[in-house]
Amino acid sequence: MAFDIYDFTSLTSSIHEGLATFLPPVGVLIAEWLLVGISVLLFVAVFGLILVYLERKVCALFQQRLGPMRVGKWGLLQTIADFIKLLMKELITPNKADKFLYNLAPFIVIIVTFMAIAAIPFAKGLQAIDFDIGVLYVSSVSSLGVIGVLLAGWSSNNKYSLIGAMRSGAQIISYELSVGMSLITMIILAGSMQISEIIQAQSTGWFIFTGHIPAVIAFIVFLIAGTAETNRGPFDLAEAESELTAGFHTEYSGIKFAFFFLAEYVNLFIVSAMATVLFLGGWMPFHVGSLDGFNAVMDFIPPIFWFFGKVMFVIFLIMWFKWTFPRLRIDQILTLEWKYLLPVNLLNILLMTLIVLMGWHF
Amino acid sequence: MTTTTLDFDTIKTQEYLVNMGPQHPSTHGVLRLVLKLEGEIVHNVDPVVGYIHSGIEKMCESLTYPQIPHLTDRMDYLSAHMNNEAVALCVENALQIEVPDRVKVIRTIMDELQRLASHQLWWCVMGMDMGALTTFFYGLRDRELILDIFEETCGARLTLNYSTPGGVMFDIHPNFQKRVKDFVKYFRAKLPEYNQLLSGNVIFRERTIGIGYLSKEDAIAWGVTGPSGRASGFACDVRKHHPYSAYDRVSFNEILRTEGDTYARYQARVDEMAESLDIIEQLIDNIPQGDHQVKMKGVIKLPEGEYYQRVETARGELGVFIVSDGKKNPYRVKFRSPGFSNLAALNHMSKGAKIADLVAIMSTLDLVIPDIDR
Amino acid sequence: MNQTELADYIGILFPEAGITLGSQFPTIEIPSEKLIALCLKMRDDVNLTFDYLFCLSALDLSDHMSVVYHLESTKHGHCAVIKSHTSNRENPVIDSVNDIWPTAGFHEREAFDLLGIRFNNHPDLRRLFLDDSWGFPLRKDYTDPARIVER
Amino acid sequence: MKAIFHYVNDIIKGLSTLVSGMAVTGHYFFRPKLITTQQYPENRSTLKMKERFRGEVIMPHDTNNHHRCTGCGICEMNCPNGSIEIITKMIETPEGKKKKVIDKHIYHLGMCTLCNLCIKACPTGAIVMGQNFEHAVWDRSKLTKVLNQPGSEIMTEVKE
Repeated sequence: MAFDIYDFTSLTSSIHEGLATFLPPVGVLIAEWLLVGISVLLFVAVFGLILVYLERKVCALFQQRLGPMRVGKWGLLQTIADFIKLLMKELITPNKADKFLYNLAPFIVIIVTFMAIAAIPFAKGLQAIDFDIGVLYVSSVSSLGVIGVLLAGWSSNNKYSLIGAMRSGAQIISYELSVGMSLITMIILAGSMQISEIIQAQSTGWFIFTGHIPAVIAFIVFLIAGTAETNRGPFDLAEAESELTAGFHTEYSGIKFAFFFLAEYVNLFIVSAMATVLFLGGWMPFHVGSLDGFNAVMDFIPPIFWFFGKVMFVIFLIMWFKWTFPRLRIDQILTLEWKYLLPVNLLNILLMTLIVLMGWHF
Repeated sequence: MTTTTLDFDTIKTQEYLVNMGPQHPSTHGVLRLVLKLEGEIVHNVDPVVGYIHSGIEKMCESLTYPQIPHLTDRMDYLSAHMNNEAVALCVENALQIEVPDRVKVIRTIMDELQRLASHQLWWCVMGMDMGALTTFFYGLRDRELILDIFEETCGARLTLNYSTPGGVMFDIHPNFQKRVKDFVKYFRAKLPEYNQLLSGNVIFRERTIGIGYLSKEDAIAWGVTGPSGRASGFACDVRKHHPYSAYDRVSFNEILRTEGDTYARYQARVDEMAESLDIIEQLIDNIPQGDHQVKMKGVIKLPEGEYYQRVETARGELGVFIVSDGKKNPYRVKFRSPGFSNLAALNHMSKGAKIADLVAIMSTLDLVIPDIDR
Repeated sequence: MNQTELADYIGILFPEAGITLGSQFPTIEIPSEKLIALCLKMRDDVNLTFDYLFCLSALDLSDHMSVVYHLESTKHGHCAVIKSHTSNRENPVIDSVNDIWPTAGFHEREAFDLLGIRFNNHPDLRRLFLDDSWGFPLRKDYTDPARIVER
Repeated sequence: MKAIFHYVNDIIKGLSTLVSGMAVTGHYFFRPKLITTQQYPENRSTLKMKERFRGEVIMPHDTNNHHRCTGCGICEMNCPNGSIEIITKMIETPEGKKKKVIDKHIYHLGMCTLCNLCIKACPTGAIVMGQNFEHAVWDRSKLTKVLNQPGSEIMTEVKE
């Protein structure tokens, strides 16, 4: 195919062979672990900062403001300045907090996000690990984050934090179901849980087009549930500023707060990346039927740009939700999940199964 | 072998206390609420006020009558002009001075502009309390235009000190009529946007309809006035029932609703904004010629006696009670501030609500803390 | 009812009340022991139905404290003022009308806070604005050299 | 059946209200020209306060260092906060008569509430409201100002 020129497999294999020439097999493994680890770490830090900046600019535009403008041209260095500030701030531990759990919680939250990134395919061949059950892996790992949130709320010895953590627990556990269900809908269409295969299956057309009605419904449900899972507005009950001041991270300061903050944005990326992989064809370019000239032009754009373009689009949608809607109440969040999303999802799976069985998809 | 059965009667939930405020994003200043909660359910709300008690009533006892209005600016700073006007009217009535029609009309227009500005700020903060942060900027954007009109007319944006006993501080600016007309036209077009963004939103409606119910009888008994009282069906619009300034010569509707819930209070205020625009439109082309100030004596002394003046501020009924002993300073001044009585009903309204509901209820009561603390 | 009708009506019900007309509202002066009876009558009598207490103020009148109740009937649209005073200035006590008009609760707490008037049967008589160590600032003999600057 | 219809109807109606809300924010997102933010220190040169703006009390002096203040003290009496202090002195006029003139017109900006009562009361129009609004200083004592410039005198036309 035309986009083989952008294949990262040759790059990664050449690195592997290069290392193997002067290292024993165990050394190669360790060196590759280190390389992957460092690049994921760098990616999270840089992309997190970019996302924070984008969020502030996007929100400003929605609100007829300019957003950060002072630090650097167009405020480009604002988030870096903020990050430096957070690094230098004092780490405060409340007197009667459970010290061990209090310090552990932010690490759980951030580690879980790193784990989920491992299975995200950025481009062809640029994926840390391609599990057979990649989709299941991502959805299960990303739901572990709630443990960190619960621990943070419990150990802070603050009633606001506790209420926030309990809300977050109820919310994430419920919405995990919807995320899972909408993933299952798409897995039925793809016929595989391996992320690379799911993307390969979309080389002729993205699932949101080939799967038409059930895919669109699943996409909407996934967006709603994904927003809820990342604790973003209108589902930001766990930190509900006007009710609980800052919810579960009320007592955190400095870099520990930054971990929660960063994790929120990286989770946003993971949800958007999963939406991209499952609905929008991952790094596959946009093709229209038999328009070969058009398709060739599309192929010319590297897959990594396709991937990030689609991810940014989904992130923009989620930001749009956040800056438009009022927050839901805790019982309404559960009502939305159990009375609306779950039945719709179950019916949608049936519909998708029917369509796949009858071959009514494109 | 004995089996231990779990006895559910022995497992009890426990009420716990949470201090909401004095530094809290949704208490709009420094109000402190001591909440008795069971889980998320509010059992009791005990408002603790006084964090910015500034002793305005005491200070008034050592000021002369023209000096008092500038202190009332600092009570309910969002209804500054209505507060000024209340004092001015009270002194004028005591001295039996009839102010020129021009003053009356100017005061009425300024009142309604002030009411619009206050309701706009309330609307945007309401949205923010509910978690829709964008409303905050849209409301402030429109309020800024009113503040510009204020600045051009009297030089101040917030603490106006515009109405003085015997008239208004400045005559209107030559641009005043044009600017107000432009604003009315602009804001009429923007008002549907408010409804589109918040009033119609399914999440917002779900969160407000049926929450914080206050019956008409309770509203009267607790003295909940203003849009909050009228949403319960309590016809308490002072402008309608005890007209002052030029309110007897304009036609407007008293917005009355019967639901008495948070959404009704919200909708009452939004409807009032449209009503205010109508009042302004009726008056803006008919400002009579004349003086903007009656000649007053150098030292104003009120005859011995008690004087009471009621005006309708953006939050409800403001009463000014002046007791004079014939000197140039009042003997005692009491402000019956609307927020004070409205806050008293908060506990009654929010029993059994959730924390998120409490924030919504508090937001629709439109509390301004200096108004309560004075 | 207009002012004179109101005065006559209440005058028959409560002969001991001193009613003055002519000012903005008819003013009914009542001895403090009769206050609750009058207030209940004012609220519950079908011809009066003063159901809305719109202001409750307290005054320090050099030899006694006075409490002023501004009332309105939302049904009939008439207003009236009740005045009552305490016999003692240093330790003033008067009956609470909190049970008759719930809105009085906060106003009475304010009066207690600023003038030191104790209200009998008030369910929750705590200071409202100031803390317990303060004096009663609206009393005429209140001094606070640290905070009040005389010019 | 009716219940199902209501259920579906609820979802569709709810979604449509959400979309109409998003249309409003989206409208502004794609029109960055409507941004109302003013960038304050940068726009200082173009920023003009309204002519009646009440920034601070000033005493205008003409080119000969003459002002209009007679030192009558009416502004001091009208000030609710005691922000104005008038210090007068007795001088001898060239004709040999004793005359009371202003020595120092002391103005405490830190106590002023900008209520405009002094300006309204001034019989000679000696003090007016200035347009300056940048009052932040490092030291509180700098907020106490003497309004009449050193060596200034009263204008001849104001002397009765």
